[in-house]
Amino acid sequence: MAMSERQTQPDPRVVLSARGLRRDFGGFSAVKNVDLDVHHARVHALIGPNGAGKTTVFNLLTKFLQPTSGTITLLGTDITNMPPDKVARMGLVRSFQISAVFPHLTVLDNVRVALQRPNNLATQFWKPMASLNSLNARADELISMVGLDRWRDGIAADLSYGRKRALEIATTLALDPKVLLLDEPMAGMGQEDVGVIASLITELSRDRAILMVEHNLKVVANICHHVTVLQRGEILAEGDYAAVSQNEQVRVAYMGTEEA
Amino acid sequence: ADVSDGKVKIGILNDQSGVYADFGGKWSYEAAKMAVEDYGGQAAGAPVEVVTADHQNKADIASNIARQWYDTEQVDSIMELTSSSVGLAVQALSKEKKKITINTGAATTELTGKQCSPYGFHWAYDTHSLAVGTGGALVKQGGDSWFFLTADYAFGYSLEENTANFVKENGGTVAGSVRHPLGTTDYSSFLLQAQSSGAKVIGLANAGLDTANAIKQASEFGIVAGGQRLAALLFTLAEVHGLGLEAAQGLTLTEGFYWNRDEESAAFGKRFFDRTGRMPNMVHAGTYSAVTQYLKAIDKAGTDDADAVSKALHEMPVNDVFAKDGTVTANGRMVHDMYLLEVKKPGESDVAWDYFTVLATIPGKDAFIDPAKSGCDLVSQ
Amino acid sequence: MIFGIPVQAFLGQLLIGLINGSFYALLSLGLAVIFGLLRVINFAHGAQYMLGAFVAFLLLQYFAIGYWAALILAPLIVGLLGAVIERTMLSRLYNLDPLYGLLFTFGLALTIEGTFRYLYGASGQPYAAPSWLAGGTNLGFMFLPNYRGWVVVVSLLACLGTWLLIEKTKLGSYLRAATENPVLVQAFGVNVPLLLTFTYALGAGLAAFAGVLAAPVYQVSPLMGTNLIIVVFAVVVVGGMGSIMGAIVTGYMLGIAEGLTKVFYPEASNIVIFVIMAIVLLLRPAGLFGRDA
Amino acid sequence: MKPLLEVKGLNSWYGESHVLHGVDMTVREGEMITILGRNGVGKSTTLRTIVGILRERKGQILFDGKDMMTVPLHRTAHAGIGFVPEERGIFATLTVEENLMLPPVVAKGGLSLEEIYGLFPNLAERRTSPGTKLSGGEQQMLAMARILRTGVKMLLLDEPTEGLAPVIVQRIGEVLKKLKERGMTVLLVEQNFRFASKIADRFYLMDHGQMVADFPVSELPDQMPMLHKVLGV
Amino acid sequence: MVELSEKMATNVQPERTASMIQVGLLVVAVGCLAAAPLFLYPIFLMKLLCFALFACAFNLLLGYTGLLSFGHATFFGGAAYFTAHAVKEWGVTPEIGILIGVAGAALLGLVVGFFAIRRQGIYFAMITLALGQMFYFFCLQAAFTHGEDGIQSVPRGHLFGLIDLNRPTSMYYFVLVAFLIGMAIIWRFINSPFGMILKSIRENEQRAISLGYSVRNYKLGAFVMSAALTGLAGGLKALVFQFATLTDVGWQMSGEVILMTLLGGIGTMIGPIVGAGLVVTLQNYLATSDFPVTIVTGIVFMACVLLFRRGIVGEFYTSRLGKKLGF
Ligand SMILES: Nc1ncnc2c1ncn2[C@@H]1O[C@H](COP(=O)(O)OP(=O)(O)OP(=O)(O)O)[C@@H](O)[C@H]1O
Ligand SMILES: Nc1ncnc2c1ncn2[C@@H]1O[C@H](COP(=O)(O)OP(=O)(O)OP(=O)(O)O)[C@@H](O)[C@H]1O
Ligand SMILES: [Mg+2]
Ligand SMILES: [Mg+2]
Repeated sequence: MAMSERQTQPDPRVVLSARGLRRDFGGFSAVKNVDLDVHHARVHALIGPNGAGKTTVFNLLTKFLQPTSGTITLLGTDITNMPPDKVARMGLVRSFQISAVFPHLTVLDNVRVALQRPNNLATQFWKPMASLNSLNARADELISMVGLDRWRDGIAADLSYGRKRALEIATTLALDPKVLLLDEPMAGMGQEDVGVIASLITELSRDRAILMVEHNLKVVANICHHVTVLQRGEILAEGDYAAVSQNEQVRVAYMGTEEA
Repeated sequence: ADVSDGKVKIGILNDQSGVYADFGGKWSYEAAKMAVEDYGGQAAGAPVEVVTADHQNKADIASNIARQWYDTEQVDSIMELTSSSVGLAVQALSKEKKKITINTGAATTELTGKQCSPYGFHWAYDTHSLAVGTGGALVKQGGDSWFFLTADYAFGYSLEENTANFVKENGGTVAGSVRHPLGTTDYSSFLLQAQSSGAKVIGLANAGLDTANAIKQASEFGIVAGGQRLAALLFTLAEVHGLGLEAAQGLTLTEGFYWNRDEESAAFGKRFFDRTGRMPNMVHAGTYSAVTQYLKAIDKAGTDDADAVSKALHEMPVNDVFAKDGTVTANGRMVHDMYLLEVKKPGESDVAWDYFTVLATIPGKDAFIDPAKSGCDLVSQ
Repeated sequence: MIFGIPVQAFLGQLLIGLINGSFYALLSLGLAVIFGLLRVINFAHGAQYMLGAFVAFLLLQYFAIGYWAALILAPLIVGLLGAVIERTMLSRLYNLDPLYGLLFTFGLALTIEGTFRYLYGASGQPYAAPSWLAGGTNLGFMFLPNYRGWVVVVSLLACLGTWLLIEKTKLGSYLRAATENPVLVQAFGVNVPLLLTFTYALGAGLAAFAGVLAAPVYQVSPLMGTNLIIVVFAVVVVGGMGSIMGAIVTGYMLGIAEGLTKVFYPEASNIVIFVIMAIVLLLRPAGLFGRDA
Repeated sequence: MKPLLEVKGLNSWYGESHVLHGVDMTVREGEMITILGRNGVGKSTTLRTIVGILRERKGQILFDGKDMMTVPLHRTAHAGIGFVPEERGIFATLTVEENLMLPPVVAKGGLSLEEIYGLFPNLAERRTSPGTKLSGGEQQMLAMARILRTGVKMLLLDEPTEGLAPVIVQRIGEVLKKLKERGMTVLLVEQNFRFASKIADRFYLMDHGQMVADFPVSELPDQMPMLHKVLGV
Repeated sequence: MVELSEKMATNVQPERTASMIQVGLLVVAVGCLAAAPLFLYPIFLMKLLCFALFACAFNLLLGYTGLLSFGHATFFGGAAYFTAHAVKEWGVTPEIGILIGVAGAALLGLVVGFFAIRRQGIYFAMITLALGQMFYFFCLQAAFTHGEDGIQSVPRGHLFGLIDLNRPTSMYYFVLVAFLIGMAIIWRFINSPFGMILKSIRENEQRAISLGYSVRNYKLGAFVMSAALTGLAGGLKALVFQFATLTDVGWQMSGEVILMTLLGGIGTMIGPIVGAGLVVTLQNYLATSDFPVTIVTGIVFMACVLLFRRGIVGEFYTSRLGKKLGF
């Protein structure tokens, strides 16, 4: 992989960072004291056993959940108290662990909806629908990027699970986010699609920061520059994959005897 | 002039499926038909027909039907018109269309006040006459301190205000009042307040189900048994029947008619009962009277032309089972006697539907607003 | 003196509020059961309450069956009717948007109420309290009709029983699970359609039970449910839709709140619930006892 | 060993869309079968149709000699079929333990609560929290665990390892092996080919709503080229 | 939301690519409306147009945003009161009166919407219902509404101070034009970029948020728009009948508009018009027949939900003839 070559580049700047992040549910702390720095042009993996708090961290970073304490900074702005849609407009966009598409819209419309806002075509209630056709070129580009050309005019609900995930990624990309959070983007995908998405992610990481949760260690090993391991809401280990996978604690808590 | 279209057509327009379905309802239609039959089915040589419609308590439906009746079905006059908004709307429309309306169902004095019409008549009762009856007459019977339970809207206020005025005029006092929202189901809070006021009479300035519930609960809390008296300001035989004597006993109210008052009324009641299975209240009897008088007026005028009939109606005295020597004033008000009634105890009533004892008769001239003070601009002319 | 009224009167009003709360609690309980488990807003709840009272009246009128038997029979009859309706009609709507359930029961309510209005008029029918609950007891601070005392006790028992049934039994957990994913629960080997029928019947029966309890207090009229149902909806929303406990507690609480308003600012007594609702929704969108959506 | 589940010419539809086009398969008692196939070929649909959740179906399903086509959905579990759906189906309003206790026990031989908590310590820890407040992986464990209690003869598992940490995947593999030792029959749908190859006795390969190949684990090396072609592994 | 959204998906699509046949039908329909007073009773027609507009405005919310408001009578009746009051007491010209009604309704929409859009689905329905009740009680007690008497004898006045609306035909064409404007606004609104976002919010709210849409503002926008158009209908009605009464703000009125929409077809452009026509005709017919109105209404409601959920127009669209015509 091109990893070593990338790592020699000058230290990329931090675009998203969290300090002392904590979230309690009743008496239970799902996330405790997490510090995280996500860098531009790098793929950062967040791994850990089930229930470690990865999705919760995502929810906190995107402000779908309000942290109990801690601060979050995005592109130099403190977003700790911002509503989620505003965070998204600042360029931090996520995908969901359970796939999230607009089920009864076509694939094309799904992507166009995502394109509408960045192209200032969302609030015009006086313009005709045809005005959205100006988005088609970009939408088609995104659709073929995730290999859904054949289903362009089909209804999203009829797609198989894996293809819904692909569609979700396409809509996420439509926003051209500066920071992309992907929650298990390959879960439920066939092997062939995993490869496609993996190289897509690598491609995308050239000009944006990516933070992803993934259980497929092969993918993590291949495309991620940096790995943070979470356990019981706390950071257990950090570093590149090689280092982390050697960590005994990580092996016991997460990887088991399996090798990537 | 002759009878238009060779036929006299009377429309009975009222609520037959909503909250006022018992108050007038389809029984008013029966009353109207009965009047036509009794009159011989003809007026000014033309056959008389009665049609009816259920306005479902909506002024727009009422107005729609009224227009249709006038424009395409040759209806000459509309009567009954229960509920204020409907009554006012149809009266206004009829004024424009030059057609007669005789209102026997609605209570508002506006009909013969600011919104009066040369073609509009108000026949059976109004809020003022109820207030005079119950408020004024009851004080004379010793009920001289009052507490009001008032429905919190214009109708309630005007009942309360009118009644309180007569109470004071006759030397009584008002100990207090409490306003309850329309459609309240539980009155116990209010009744407790009324009870602790120590007033001799608790006036119920509300209507329909509200009054019924208040009365029922008053009996539950032993209010009448405790020596206080209940006075319902708008309540008729039909509602007393629904409440039952057990709960309603001792209640005082005012109506423009009671079937078991004298032999003539009893005979009329009996005939009505045979047709409908119930005894008439003032709305039913009033409708009977209104139809009869309308036909007499046509006979007198020799035409069904509204101007002529209206003139006749204004001139002729009313003498029938409903009213004795009734007169119609310039604002369209039919002035007749009203009766202060008390509900009997369960043991006292042996005949079915024999619910009331007549406590007093309120002469028409006292019962209704002096036309000069009504605010109707037809009066000064 | 409390807030300018004598302590005695205050206590009296508090007690009255509690009594009214009993009806709210019973009704909103049934509504919450049906909503919680079937995801149907049962607009016909008011009509079923009215039916309960009417069945009691009819039983007395035509079969000389008195209050005590009616207290058992009327809920059974109405429950059975509910079961039939659920089986033949409502059950077809489960896979659809819950709004259709609301619309269907709305139509059902109109039909039931319309029929009774047509048959029995609008002004209602008399129904007396059973003789050994007639009269009242002087509590010192107020005269409490015995019948009202009975209402409080019996409604508390009914609420508690229903709550236990749903939260603490296996049947209850089937019911709750079936709400979320009926197909899966069925695949686990539970006869879900039967369960749902039972639930609707239970809810309708509870409404009818409240109706019989109400018959000696309120006028037995086809309209008696219409006026109440919207308030009860508000109670359920405040309590947190679907929360059984929420419905019960809020029912009693709002009864009291309303009772006190009747003393201090009577004009607002029927709006107070909606005002409380608005405030609650602002502060706690899921309702007082609701789980976050 | 005698066949436990026999499926012949199974067709099924979602409304107008015809998804299964004549599926034939046989599962013998005590076998562990894996269905492989790309996204959207109808693997989940096959399981749903067998269980009877999808009722627009034609063909033949014999389970334990019994014709399942006419059995109502709520009787399939009693016949001995347990199902873990792809979307897990954890009940939000029930606690973890209530979720576990929910499916009625249909026969003896299921795991006890202690055994289950032994296998999945996460669940023991969160036993009183509401079902959907669990993490994705925890939900997957719960979904499996809850069927193990009921004592069904055969398990239908739809992608049980999806979204699970490697340790857990291993543990689930071990659990499945243990179950097999106890004589449980398992029909598994898996994308995780490596996982499947470690535990399955036999594979079915699915494409376009049909079974296109069927081979025991021993033939796996020989079949690799064909698998590559169909699965794009 | 399943069934509801499905319908949208099938019904909305074609409107974007209106065929020649549809344009033809539209022209014929407008022509018929223009000629209608020659054959039918103008006041009846006007009432029908008012309710049709009301139902369409309501459907804008239910059919295209997935929000079932059970309190739309607030905006309908509220606007009727505002217009009636402005015209009668302040003596403004009818078009100003209508605008005041619309503005008032929009304002009410803003307030009700602010509370209601915090929740979805049935919760939303319940909250709008409760707030509608509050408004009802307000109207019952407020002095300017004249309680149960209503505001009566509202003058129709002269449009722009010129055209005498007391002539039925002028009034009719005034209502017709207002109706067509209202419909055009609704059509444009639905088939606009904004409408697309509404659709996506209805489909998956969380996802819409994550794409950066401030869902609340969009919903509130749709709510206010629907309220304002409902206000247009209400204001017109007050002028047509020359009164404004309590029935227009009662919850039964909210129920009626739902019935109209459901009967005609949720989420279709002309369904609510057909539904309104049927309900208004039915009410008129039942008024003089022996059938009890409430029972019939109730049964129609149940039958609709059970048997033809798509509504008359919806069923037609999916029927063979409908498909042939390109719907
Ligand atoms: N809303 C909530 N209320 C209570 N507990 C919660 C809530 N959301 C998550 N949790 C708990 O917090 C812990 C972390 O959950 P989270 O979903 O973040 O895990 P995860 O790391 O994403 O796991 P997985 O890999 O299985 O998806 C879990 O134990 C879960 O039960
Ligand atoms: N509820 C449904 N309605 C309509 N079509 C469906 C539905 N569920 C699945 N399909 C379609 O049926 C086909 C088979 O779907 P199925 O879920 O069985 O695939 P799968 O093999 O399990 O795929 P995956 O690995 O993605 O889960 C797909 O084309 C899918 O789009
Ligand atoms: Mg997760
Ligand atoms: Mg699948």
